[in-house]
Amino acid sequence: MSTLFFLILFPLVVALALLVLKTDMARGVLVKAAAAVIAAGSVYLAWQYFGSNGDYFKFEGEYVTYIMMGLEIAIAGFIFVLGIKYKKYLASVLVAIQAPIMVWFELNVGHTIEVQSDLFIDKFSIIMALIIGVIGSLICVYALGYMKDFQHHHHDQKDRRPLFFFLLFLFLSAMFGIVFSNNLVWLYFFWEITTLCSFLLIGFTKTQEATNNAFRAIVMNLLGGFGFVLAIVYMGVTYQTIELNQLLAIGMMGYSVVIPAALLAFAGITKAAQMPFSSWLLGAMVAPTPVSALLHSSTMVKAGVYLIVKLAPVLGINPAGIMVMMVGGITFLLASFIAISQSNAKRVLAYSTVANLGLIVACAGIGTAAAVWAAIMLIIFHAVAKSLLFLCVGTAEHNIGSRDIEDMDGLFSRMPRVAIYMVVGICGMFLAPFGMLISKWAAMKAFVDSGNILLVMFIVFGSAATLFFWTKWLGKIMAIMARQENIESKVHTEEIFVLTTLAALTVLVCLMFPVLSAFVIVPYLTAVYATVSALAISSGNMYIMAAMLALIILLIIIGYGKTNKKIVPIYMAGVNTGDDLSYNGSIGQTVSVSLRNWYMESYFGEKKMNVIGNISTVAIMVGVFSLILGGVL
Amino acid sequence: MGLFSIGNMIIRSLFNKPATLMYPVIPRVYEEKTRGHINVDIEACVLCGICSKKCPTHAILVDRKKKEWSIARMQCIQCNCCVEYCPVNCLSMANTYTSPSTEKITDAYAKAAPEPAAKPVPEAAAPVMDAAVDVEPTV
Amino acid sequence: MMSYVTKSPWIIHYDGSSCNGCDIEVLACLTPMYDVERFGIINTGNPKHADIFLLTGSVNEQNIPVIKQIYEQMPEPKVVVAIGICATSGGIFAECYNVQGGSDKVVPVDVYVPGCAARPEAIIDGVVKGLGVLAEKRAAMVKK
Amino acid sequence: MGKRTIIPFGPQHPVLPEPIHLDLVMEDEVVVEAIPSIGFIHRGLEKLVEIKEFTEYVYVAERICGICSFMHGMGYCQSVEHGMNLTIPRRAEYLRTIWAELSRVHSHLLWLGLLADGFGFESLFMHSWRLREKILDIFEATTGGRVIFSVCKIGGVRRDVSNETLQSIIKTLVDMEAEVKELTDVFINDYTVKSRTVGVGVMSLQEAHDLGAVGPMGRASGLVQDMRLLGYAAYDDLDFAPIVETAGDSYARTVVRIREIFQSIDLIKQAVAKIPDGEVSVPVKDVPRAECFERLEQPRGEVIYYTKGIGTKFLERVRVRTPTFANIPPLLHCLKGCDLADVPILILTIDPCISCTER
Amino acid sequence: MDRLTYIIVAVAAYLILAPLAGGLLAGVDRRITARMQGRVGPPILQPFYDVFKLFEKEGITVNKVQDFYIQCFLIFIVITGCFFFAGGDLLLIIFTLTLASIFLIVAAFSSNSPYAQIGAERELLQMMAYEPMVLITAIGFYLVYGTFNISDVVAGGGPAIVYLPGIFIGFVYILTIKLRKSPFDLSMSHHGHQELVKGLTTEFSGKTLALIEIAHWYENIFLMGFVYLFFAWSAPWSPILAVLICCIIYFLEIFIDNNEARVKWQLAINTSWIAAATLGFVNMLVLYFIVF
Amino acid sequence: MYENSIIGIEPANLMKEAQKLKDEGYRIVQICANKVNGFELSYSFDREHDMKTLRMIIAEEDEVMSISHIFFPAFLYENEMKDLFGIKITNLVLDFNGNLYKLAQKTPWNPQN
Repeated sequence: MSTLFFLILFPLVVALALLVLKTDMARGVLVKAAAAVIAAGSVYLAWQYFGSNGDYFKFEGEYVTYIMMGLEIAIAGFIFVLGIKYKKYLASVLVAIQAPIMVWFELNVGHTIEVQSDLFIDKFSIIMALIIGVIGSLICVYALGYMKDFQHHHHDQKDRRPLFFFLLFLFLSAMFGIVFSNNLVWLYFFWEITTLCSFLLIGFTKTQEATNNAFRAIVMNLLGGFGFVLAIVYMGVTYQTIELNQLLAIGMMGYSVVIPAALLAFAGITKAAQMPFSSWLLGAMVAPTPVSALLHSSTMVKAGVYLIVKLAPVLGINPAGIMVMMVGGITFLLASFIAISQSNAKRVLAYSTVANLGLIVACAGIGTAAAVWAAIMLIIFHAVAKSLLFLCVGTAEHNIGSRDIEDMDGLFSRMPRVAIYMVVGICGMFLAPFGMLISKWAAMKAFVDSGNILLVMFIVFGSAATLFFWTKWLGKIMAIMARQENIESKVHTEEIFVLTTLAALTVLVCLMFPVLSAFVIVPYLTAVYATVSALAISSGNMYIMAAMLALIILLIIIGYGKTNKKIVPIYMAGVNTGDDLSYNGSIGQTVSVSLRNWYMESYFGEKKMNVIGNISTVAIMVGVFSLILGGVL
Repeated sequence: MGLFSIGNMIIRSLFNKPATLMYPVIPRVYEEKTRGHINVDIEACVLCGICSKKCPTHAILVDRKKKEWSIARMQCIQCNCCVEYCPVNCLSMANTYTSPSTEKITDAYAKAAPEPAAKPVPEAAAPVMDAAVDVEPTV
Repeated sequence: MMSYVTKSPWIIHYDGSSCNGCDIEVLACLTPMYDVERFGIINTGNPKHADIFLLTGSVNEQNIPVIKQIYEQMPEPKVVVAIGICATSGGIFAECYNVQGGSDKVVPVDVYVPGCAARPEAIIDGVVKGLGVLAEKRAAMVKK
Repeated sequence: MGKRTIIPFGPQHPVLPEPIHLDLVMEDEVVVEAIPSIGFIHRGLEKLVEIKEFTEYVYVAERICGICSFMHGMGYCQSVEHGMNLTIPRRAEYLRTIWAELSRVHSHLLWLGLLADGFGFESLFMHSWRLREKILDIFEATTGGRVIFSVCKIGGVRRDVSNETLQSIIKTLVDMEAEVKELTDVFINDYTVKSRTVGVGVMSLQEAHDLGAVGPMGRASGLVQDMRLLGYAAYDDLDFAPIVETAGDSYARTVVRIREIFQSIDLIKQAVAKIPDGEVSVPVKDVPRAECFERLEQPRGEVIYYTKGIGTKFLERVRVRTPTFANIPPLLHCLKGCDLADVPILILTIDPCISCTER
Repeated sequence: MDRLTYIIVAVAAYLILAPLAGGLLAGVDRRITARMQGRVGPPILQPFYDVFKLFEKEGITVNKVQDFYIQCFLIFIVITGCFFFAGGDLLLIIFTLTLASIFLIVAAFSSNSPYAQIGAERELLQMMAYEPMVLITAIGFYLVYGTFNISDVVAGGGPAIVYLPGIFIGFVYILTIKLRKSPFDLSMSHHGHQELVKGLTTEFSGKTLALIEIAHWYENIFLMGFVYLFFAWSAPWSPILAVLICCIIYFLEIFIDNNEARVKWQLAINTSWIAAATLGFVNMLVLYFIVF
Repeated sequence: MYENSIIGIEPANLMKEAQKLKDEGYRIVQICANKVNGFELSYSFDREHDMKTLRMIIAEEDEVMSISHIFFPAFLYENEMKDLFGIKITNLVLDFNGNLYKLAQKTPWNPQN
């Protein structure tokens, strides 16, 4: 248990220390050291509890609950004031409703309930802890170099990096809290801290846009938090428990837990930025890139899907399950479509995150062991590949001055290493034999087995769209452009280190796929579901996939870039000026060729798709909740 | 509206004999009027040079000293102009074309034996050429 | 050594500054009456795939670089067939102010096909003649 | 730069039998701007008139273009003849009309094939050109050339065609009419073909008028303009009405040309029925001393021949305003907002003859 | 014959026979196409001549990496076919095929050349158009036989076509895209004339182009294998029937190729998706009623 | 048969006359330049098969206003004249700046230019 506490508290301590450290040097040392410690801690945790199938810990000391309550009230007050100050009254109204309910509950019901275990750890938590501990801290290290550039670009502004790093480590701390908490009140506390941190990080640049987006994020997350509060209150009142494992146990015994499950899932859906709440995550793009990476890969949204995946056993063919799977399915399909119409790399990544989370959510909604297997796999691969991609885009942005995919022309010649890592990340996101694709494969099979044809249609069409937008980006990077200057030496060593590590991790995780499945996920599922039917993908096929990856690596080593052929200019209808970049055009001009990808706005326009998605998901949610409430009343 | 509108035609073509002429396996028979290449009856030629002068592409050369009439085959456009202007009808248009070649060929025809009688004719023709437009032989 | 270059000559056609009579006849060669695909000939439209360059029309200031570029982009072994009188000598346009002469001023021509316009039969004969040159060039390439 | 793709289209491009170049600016595949560049075939043959005698210049005029070759020769001769007030024999005028209409059939069939090729309909292309060969055979039998006829001359025509041959021409045309009908029905009815032509490159009547569209390009937009109505050659004796469609899209242009094929066949039948016997040429005794604008209807539209004689055997000026030249502004209009895949179709629907345009 | 022996024999047979059969199929295709167009057409062995000739050409390339991608394209197409004929997992096969196609696309992208790039973009669009239907086809088999394993599918109790008529029609529809036949030969055409010059393959020449051609032969045989699946079951004479039907389907594709204009991408993606969303959906719906 | 009606005008009146024809529903069908002493320019207009030609003679160094603002298609003819004769045409809608035809010899119809 001490490791758990260490992982929750150590980042907090580091965070506070960073708040006071003002020099680059000291900050650098501390962040690197702390990141190493946290990563080592999470690895140690994994080693320590590797054999366990779920350990639960009781924490003696009521005072913690009161400290939390006090902090919650303080946070609520802080948000309330900010809401008034920036004239975003909706946020203020939401905290004004939610905080009193929570306080009332704590004081009247909460303390009467005997909590068996506040903290727990199982294989899923370990995976999450590893993701947070390793990827999260890598992102913090990356942020060092990045924020140096950032400050350089915004030199007219006050150096607010202490606050920035404080928030990053606070975030990690809260995330550890989320994945280790069994007590829903604790979980809720950490949940709200992530909400607050994301709010502050999104609004970090203090521009009008950033402020607006920050408030949009907090309003949506508070809405989810409200659902969370209602779930706790309902559970406390109805089942006399506020423990997650109890809820699951009750549900799996056959009693109906649809109401709390639906409410918690709703909270998860908001946090996981599912439609109709996807807009906050898109808005979060205004924050510096490490924040995006953090939000998308290892924290925040992962908290949302983590909660839903935890709930998976009580979802399935019931209103809550159907709501979750349909919302996830629709989000996956439409977000994939929207990603086609985007050229801003970060927005593409954001929509791809939303889509993948949709897939995870849908898997969780199906709730079978095979589906959860796919969901967890998706979480792992998504975290690694997505953080890599975000950081690559961040580096590219700082060096080529744009985050637009169309400005990444010839990146392969200009920044070969970054480009290769980006390629690894992209391949990791959608291509066989990388993990993401295998997980998608499993998800598809789970969908088919679930008997929901609509979901099957969503995934087949969504996959096609995924293929399209990733490959066109891939192609843009892989284009070999003549006469490009290599500008890679300008990249900070921290950044390169982190990118290299993440890229290596992406490949490694894919190669380790069968092992991961056999020794981590299957035992977890066995513990949760008691019986695990045949897996979606036979282990033979997993080995084939791993072998294919090895083959690709081998081929690259043997043959990549080796040719003794004569290099000739490209075909340009006979008017190539000779430099492969321009041609003799009309009116006697020399015209530069410009090759751009397709965006098909008229088909997959953001606005149109969002309207469809929001209306349909809202309709589903309203329908499900009125069905549940109708059943109760 | 139809999806296989040309279906009939292509199925018919599939089972019928192709329209191909099978050249060069089966040699092409040309029309009588086909303009292929210029033939010269060099013995009848009086080396007057009108053809050379009238030829739009200057393909024909008449060398009176060497008593030679030559045509650059790769410059002839088969316009039939020389044939029409020839005062002694020694030129004719054959209906087979000149074969492609790797060189720009020029065919020269030398008169076998000098014929003194032929000499005055070009001089007689010369003033005609200088006249504005009245050289308009009928077909 | 048996060479397949003669069994599958792919052509590219470019119209210099002709009256397009020869161009139409080149196209006519592809159509049912003449059907040069019997000899494996395909009109590729892409210099990088082509073995035989069919050039019609004379050359002028503006198309000289284009013709040169198309020729340079063709992989060895390659053959140039100049089709029609304009391509061989400039023809009736030889005296025009914007005509620089036959295509041999720009690229090495291997076969000249006479005619104004060149007949499809002549074009077929010309390409067949070009195949011989192609085989020779291929043999020379192997020797190297 | 945003999402704009800029690529060269031509001069060497497989869909273009003749070189023309466009700078295409596109978003996705939608053309937002197309800047043309011509001049790859410019020879400057109008200036040859200074060194070629006016009778000899016919050979040059014929070679302005290999498809409308005959009508160029005819237009030049007519212009000079009018300038000289030379009346040519009626039989020659009829023969010119027959050849002109045969040229139109041949040109339209050729165009249909190219259009089919432009949208990747190989078999349609092949069959169109297969039928076209029959017309070429007629040309070869009557004039001695498949492409360049060399039959027009100042004062008439250089070769007569026997009445039996004329009858056999009619027979050939009647025989092929059914097959041409079958073929052209594909253009009119086929779903995929229509998906490529209907609504592509729409030009309204007003635009067609203002942009100077001529020939089928204008007639497809409802512009009633057909120079044959002026009654040159034997057209004053023949009964016909210009073929006009109103939709103004590529489909309408296709339909206009298809209907013109049958109209031409009908005109040839009429002409053969009415052709008088007699001489086919008159001797030319004079030199041109006047200027004359002569307007003819070529397959591609109106051609204007301007000749100016100054009393020597060399004309002072010959100018040819070819139909494609006039149709370039309409083309530019149509190209805006089309798809990349439509670019070949649109270039083809004006039935471009670049060697005419640039001379 | 035990399973391992079968796999070895099947893979070896595919490796050796597929290019022969594929090339021959291409030759017959060209011949029949020519005859439909009223021409004589090339010799049946012409595709082989073409490929041999391409191997004799000078090696040129526009950058140092495109050949590598094309080699990978060929390798993974071959692997796909091997998996298929060894009786592997259908989804695995589809994903491997996708991987192979991505290599081709990336090869075109890497050249950074106008027409190759647009060709790649269109190829990608076509993949997006056919991918749903291909996946639905695999899912259809799964719903009928309860397995994605081809070896179990062909050993099934009855021909899949009985259960999957809608999916079969949908598959034949997108097969037109895969075989690069009109009306869907958008990204590259076997015929010369199209707005993209040679589209995807514009920058490839000589040996590299030959590899693409060979890869297509392998791919076409593999695709015919897909058609075969619909008509194969445990009955001993079913292979003969299935092969016969493959021939008929291929002929049908040639017929379609010669009957249609090349449509624009909008129509290609609209109709393919509609086909997948209706034929596939309805067929699956019916199957669910049978299965569940 | 129709008549060629050639109407002589003063160069200064070109725009006015062109506008008048435009208002009457004419459209431009061709512009022809001819080098005499100076340049002889003929602008031909058409309305339902009726052709009118405006004829004016200018000195070599004279500038001519483009009528492409009145008749858009005129820009092609005017660019051509500019390229081949070196006539100074101003105010073109789309000016190729001598690049309509890329010529080996500048203004071949007017060699001394």
